[in-house]
Amino acid sequence: MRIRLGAASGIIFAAWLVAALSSAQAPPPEGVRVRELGPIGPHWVFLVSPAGADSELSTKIEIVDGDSLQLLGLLTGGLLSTAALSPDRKFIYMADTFYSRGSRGDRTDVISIYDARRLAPVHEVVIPAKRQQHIPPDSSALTITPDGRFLLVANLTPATSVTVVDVNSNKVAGEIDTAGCAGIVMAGARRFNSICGDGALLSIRFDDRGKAAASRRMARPFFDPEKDPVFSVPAVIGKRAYYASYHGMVYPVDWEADPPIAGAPWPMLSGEDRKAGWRPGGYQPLAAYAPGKLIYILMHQGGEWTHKQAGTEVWVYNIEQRRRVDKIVLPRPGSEVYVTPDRDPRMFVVSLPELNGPPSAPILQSFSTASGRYLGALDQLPGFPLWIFGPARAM
Amino acid sequence: MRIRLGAASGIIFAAWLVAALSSAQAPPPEGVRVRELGPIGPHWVFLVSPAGADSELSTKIEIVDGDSLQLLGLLTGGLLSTAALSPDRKFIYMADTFYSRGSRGDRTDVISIYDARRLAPVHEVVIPAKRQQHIPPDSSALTITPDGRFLLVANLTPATSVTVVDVNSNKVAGEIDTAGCAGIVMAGARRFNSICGDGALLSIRFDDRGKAAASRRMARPFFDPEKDPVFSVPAVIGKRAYYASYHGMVYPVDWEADPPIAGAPWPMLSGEDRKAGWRPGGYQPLAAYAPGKLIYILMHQGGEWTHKQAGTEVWVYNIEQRRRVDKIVLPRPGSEVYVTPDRDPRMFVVSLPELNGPPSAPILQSFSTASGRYLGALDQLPGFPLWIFGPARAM
Amino acid sequence: MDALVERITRTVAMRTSRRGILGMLGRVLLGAAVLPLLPVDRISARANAAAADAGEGDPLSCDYWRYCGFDGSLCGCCGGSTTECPPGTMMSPTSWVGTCKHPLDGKEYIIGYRDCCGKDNCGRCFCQNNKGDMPLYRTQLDNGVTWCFGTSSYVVNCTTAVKLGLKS
Amino acid sequence: MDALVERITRTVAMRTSRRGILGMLGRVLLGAAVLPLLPVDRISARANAAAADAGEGDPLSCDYWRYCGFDGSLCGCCGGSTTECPPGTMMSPTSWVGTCKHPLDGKEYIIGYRDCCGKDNCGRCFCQNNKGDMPLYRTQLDNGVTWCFGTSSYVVNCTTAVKLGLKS
Repeated sequence: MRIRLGAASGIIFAAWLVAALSSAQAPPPEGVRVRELGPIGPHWVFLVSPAGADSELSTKIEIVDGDSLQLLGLLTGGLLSTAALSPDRKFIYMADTFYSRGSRGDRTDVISIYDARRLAPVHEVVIPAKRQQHIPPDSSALTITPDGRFLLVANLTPATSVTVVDVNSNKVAGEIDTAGCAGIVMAGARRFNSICGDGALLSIRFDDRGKAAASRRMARPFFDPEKDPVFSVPAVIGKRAYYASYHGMVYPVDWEADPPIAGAPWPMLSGEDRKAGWRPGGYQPLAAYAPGKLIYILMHQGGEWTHKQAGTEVWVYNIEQRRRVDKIVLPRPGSEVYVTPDRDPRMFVVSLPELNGPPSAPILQSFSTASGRYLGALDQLPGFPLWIFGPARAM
Repeated sequence: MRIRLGAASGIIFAAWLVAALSSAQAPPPEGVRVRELGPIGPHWVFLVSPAGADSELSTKIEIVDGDSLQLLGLLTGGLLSTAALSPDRKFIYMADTFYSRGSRGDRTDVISIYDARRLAPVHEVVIPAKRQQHIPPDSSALTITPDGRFLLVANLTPATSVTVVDVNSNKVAGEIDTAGCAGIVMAGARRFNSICGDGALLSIRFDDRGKAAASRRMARPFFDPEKDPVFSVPAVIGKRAYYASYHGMVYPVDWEADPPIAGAPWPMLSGEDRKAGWRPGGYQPLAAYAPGKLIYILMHQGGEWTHKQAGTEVWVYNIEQRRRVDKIVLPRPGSEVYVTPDRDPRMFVVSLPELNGPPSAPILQSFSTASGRYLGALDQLPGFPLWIFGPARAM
Repeated sequence: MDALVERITRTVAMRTSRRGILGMLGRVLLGAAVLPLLPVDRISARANAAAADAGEGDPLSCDYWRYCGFDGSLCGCCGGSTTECPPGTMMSPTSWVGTCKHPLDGKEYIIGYRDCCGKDNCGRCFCQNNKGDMPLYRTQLDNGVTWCFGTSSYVVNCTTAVKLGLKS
Repeated sequence: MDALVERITRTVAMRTSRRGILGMLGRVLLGAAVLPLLPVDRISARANAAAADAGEGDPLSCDYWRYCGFDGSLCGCCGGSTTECPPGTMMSPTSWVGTCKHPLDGKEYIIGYRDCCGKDNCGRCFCQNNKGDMPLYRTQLDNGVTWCFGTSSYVVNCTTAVKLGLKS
């Protein structure tokens, strides 16, 4: 009772305070305001920093104009949040987890919906409190349907499932069991694929009530997780998806077939590359540039199980010619690579401090993909950004 | 309704999961357990890190055995939390602020009561959501009465008041208006003093219902805030309190008088010291060692308004002789100093990274107060500890 | 409420700092009408900010003249500017104040350090200068206070430095 | 529940890694009785931990043999030890697993990396080795998963490295 009264009088007091202090301090002669953003540009990138050095309670989404290399603003969420953009770029979605007492107490999972210009929360959908907690975050943990109607949220308990959120009604529509398979990568208007532990893909169609309508599994695995695991998230180009593996193979998959059909794998590494110890690695080692039929991959020299090591170079492959067409040497080794989808694309690479090196702040490096030229960097990135994303398609 | 059902089935599932996964993973042959602590030792210190480089949502209390210089454990709380020990050392209190959505949403302020051996929460008292938010934290924002019955919590809205929490019943007893004066420093069983803006002290007696019973203000200021402001928290030794000032004066106050009576100020700096630019500074520049009638103060060379600059030396004064009796040169400049209250005291100094220097982690340095000898350090302190405290008296 | 108003009034009455900071502030108050703080005309705000910065040094440097009493992350590095909060934060109507000398006209200005609240700290361009900083018993001068009074969250994202007026 | 059990069983059935990690784990499972994990006799736990570490290297170094698949803060730097959680945290009954070679007997051991949950990250002695680390489709081998299943908070304070058994 005390507290209720306190809260109520607090509101009155706060209102009074604003008035009192506004007058007490006087409106300054200068124009002061809260900035708003323009529409999301083709070279804007979103950096997701799920945890800082000191706390893991507050994920940051850093919005950067990749042309001016300026930080435009932040969204700050909860524990190991993920994010996605609405296809019309008007909203930014975050999947958040909060505990009522910071690191303990009651857990609440929500989809927080932000207006992309004001970066202010406009809606919230409470979802079942079992969303997947994973470092690094990636695009396969929160995905939006191409029409922008449904958000798909990955759950891990450690059983896997997907919560379907209807963004029209801001309600949870349903939950889809993914039979132990992991990740959500869209393969149609109401269809996504997940990778299973044996190396097969599971294709799930769902309906507008958020229920699984059909579920088909590849007859045979498209890669052998025992011999050559693939990185989780493929580069999707046209009707195909391309997975990169720890040992430097590309595994193409006919993505539109249901279930998907494995293509013929091909190597990224020559015998000489292999001898020199070149290998893909990083937290987000693979990027696609669909208009050019190109994939970009972070490469380093190292032994087995160095699949999270930062790349010193980015190698570029034409997926139709199945050959390397370019190589960009990075000024500073990078852990994540992203290429914008527009006709004048930029390549962005996040460099994290070395694990056992001197402390330093992460930086975002920008490159012209046409020339491979280094265009500059944004330094002092907050936290440890482990994932870059941007508008899915050029608009 | 969906969510309620989800939460309920979640609990059942969690219980099942523990059983299932315990058997699935097998109890390891090694003894695994969660550690418990022994009783709080005379050289234990508590470091309060209100904010890290990346987030301010999660204050850390780092518990360190000052003899072995080992981190014994952590408490992690909310936004700019403060802390206090029960006089019997059985409980650790934190005053926490949480928002329902991390950095926004509904605010809840609580006293979190932890068992000092298990570092586990045992009680919680929700308090009015207006506790003072200040960096650095210090002992004057959360204070316990000498009998351990009442916790006093500083509020700032920006009007000042004190919430009185009865630790016997775990309830809020009342609220005391401090008439614009700030800070809570105990001066009796049910009496505390606050400093007012004009440099006078306000003495407040309160009753067991948490109501102010009497309030008396010094007739005249004991220092002139316009000419020589004092640091907020005095060194209390016997019946007197000693305030240190920006310009290096000591202002003694007869603490047990009600209202307190100003003593005769005396300088810490000789003419030569002053010429060389010596000046007190830091986040916690002053420590007391009551058994020896000594105060310890962090000193640096710098100009006016360098009162938060780290000290390169600790100067030690005998407050009865009013003269410097020792000088300890710090291996690394320090921002906070604390001396244990036992008969074999240690001096602890926290060194933070330099503001514009190369990034590094804070360290805790330990010294013998008898010899001034450097005994070692604990490195890699989590976050940015801005306040050290320990058991108030030797037991 | 009456007691509260009286208390604030009393606090204001004590503000006669030797540097004239709050004496001046009092004068600014008296001269100012009670206007809504937001929204301001956006185009003119931009123009103002640009004009105000001309020849005054680099607002992204901690040495910039307005930051003499600063403590926090510069909003200019966080999606705002010296006088603007980043998108999605709330500019506090309250602030601590400092008195800083303009590098060109040599005059002393009262600067209000307004926190932008409601998002976790930006962490970039951390800057701490302590000119005029006083302990909590001089609340209005304490740069360690979270100055988010009047907003709905006391989590500080970054801090601005707004000219409040000339020190007489 | 049946569907769930079936799903877990299916996942376990797939675990026949070329390094034998999970094949081995299967064997460990079969041989083990279902015992409560806590409390363990404390004195013997200490004794065990001390004996286990004798001559095996420095458990506070990221190079320590058990940490070949480690990812996180070493609990030994945070108030716990290689097999003990710091006070006030909860040891997860679940973990990702790795296979590490003992430096003295040259044998391969299955190691369970059990997270200590419920307090914000300790941040000291961060260590990442990725031997055997696989993406999420091999959940049990993914060191990026928050392995706090079965505890009441998914906030990780630090990580232990518990011997689960010998790889045959």
